Amino acid sequence: MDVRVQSEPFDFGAEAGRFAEGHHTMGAVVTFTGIVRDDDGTLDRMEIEHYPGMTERALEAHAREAQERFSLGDVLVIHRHGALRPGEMIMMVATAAPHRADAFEGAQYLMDYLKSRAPFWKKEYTADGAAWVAAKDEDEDALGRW
Amino acid sequence: MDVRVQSEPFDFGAEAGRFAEGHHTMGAVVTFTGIVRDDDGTLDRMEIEHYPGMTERALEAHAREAQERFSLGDVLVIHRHGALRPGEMIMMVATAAPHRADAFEGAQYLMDYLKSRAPFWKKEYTADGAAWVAAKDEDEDALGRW
Amino acid sequence: MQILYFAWVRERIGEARETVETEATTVTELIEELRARDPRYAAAFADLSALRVALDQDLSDFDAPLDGVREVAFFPPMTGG
Amino acid sequence: MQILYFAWVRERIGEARETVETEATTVTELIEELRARDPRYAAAFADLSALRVALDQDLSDFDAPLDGVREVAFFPPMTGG
Repeated sequence: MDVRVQSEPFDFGAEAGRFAEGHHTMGAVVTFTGIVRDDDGTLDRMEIEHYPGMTERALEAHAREAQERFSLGDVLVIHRHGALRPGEMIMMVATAAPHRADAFEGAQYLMDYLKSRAPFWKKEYTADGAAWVAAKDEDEDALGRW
Repeated sequence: MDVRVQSEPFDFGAEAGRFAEGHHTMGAVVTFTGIVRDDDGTLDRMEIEHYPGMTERALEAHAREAQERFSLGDVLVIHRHGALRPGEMIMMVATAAPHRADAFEGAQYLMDYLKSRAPFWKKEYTADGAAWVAAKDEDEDALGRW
Repeated sequence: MQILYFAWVRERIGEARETVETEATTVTELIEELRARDPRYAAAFADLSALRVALDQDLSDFDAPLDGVREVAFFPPMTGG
Repeated sequence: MQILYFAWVRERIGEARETVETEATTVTELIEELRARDPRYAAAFADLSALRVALDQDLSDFDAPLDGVREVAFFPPMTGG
């Protein structure tokens, strides 16, 4: 299990490749990557605030829960904070499991918890000014599945 | 959309990294990788037979269906045939979508169809001999979701 | 008409493909013809629930007509991924 | 007791953290004390349904006791991922 909270960019391809290497009893690896969207080309940057200490604890707790619940052989979580430009990768999770259903569900569970229960807050800066991103009801609702 | 059927190994990290690069309207990328398992250390190799022509058509049809159904911005499918050793990567899919639910579901849909509807057959070679891998009821059942 | 066999169907029949002249109008009729030909075919087609068929590279049913079909393939349930 | 503020709660109050001496026994009582102190706090705590609280870095309820708690954090619903 590997959980990292950092302001620096990470190399998704290298992380994913390393995570998927060397498994002999895990038949399935799933990765998820979140990217800063800029649908209408007006976003200058996103700034992600976090709660140092609690963030790491929350991510580690969620990763441990996912690992036990879905019998994951390995889990990786990387989440950035600070300023990110459109197209930059915000975060990634990766899960390894013997079979695909657990690998997929483990990654989805991690994402659903991370969206609504890990202490990060996003602020978007456009030419029109800055605004905090509001939490979505659908993200809160997604937790009902688990 | 990119669909490849090949006997050569592929570089999962490089493919995943390239696939996730340069998106400005897709906020979510999901990858799945299938790996040759060898739970008890007795597997020498797996040989994957396929139906040249039909395999490519089936994978392309499934990729197109997934793309439309889940509004995917991009889809990648790579599937190997021939001899593979334990720990080697058999195949990968990758999906890009504006939001995570579609990226996850698109990848799961592709995997469920690929497991039971793409013309591949696996034979396992152990010290005890060779045996065709039987299709699993749960893989057929998984299609009921869609 | 080209007939293709894959996986253990291919192994039981002993060939990957062959060309046959047939008057069969459906897949089921074609299977009856093949079964009558040789015990290898009878063994391969003993349990149709364990078989799948593709007509011109599209998955099909056993009662599908062979009208205009150039390539028939028989194989066990697929195990990709 | 350390109190931390994040995101727009931090912006409304104008500080990221402060140390307070309080007799409050629950989070709700602490909020009442803060609200009475200054309009900035009243603005930040105007709508509790838009707020979340963590006690010693664990998400908690507003009626949770403050017994032994060293760090209280107030923030809007989280938007990670």
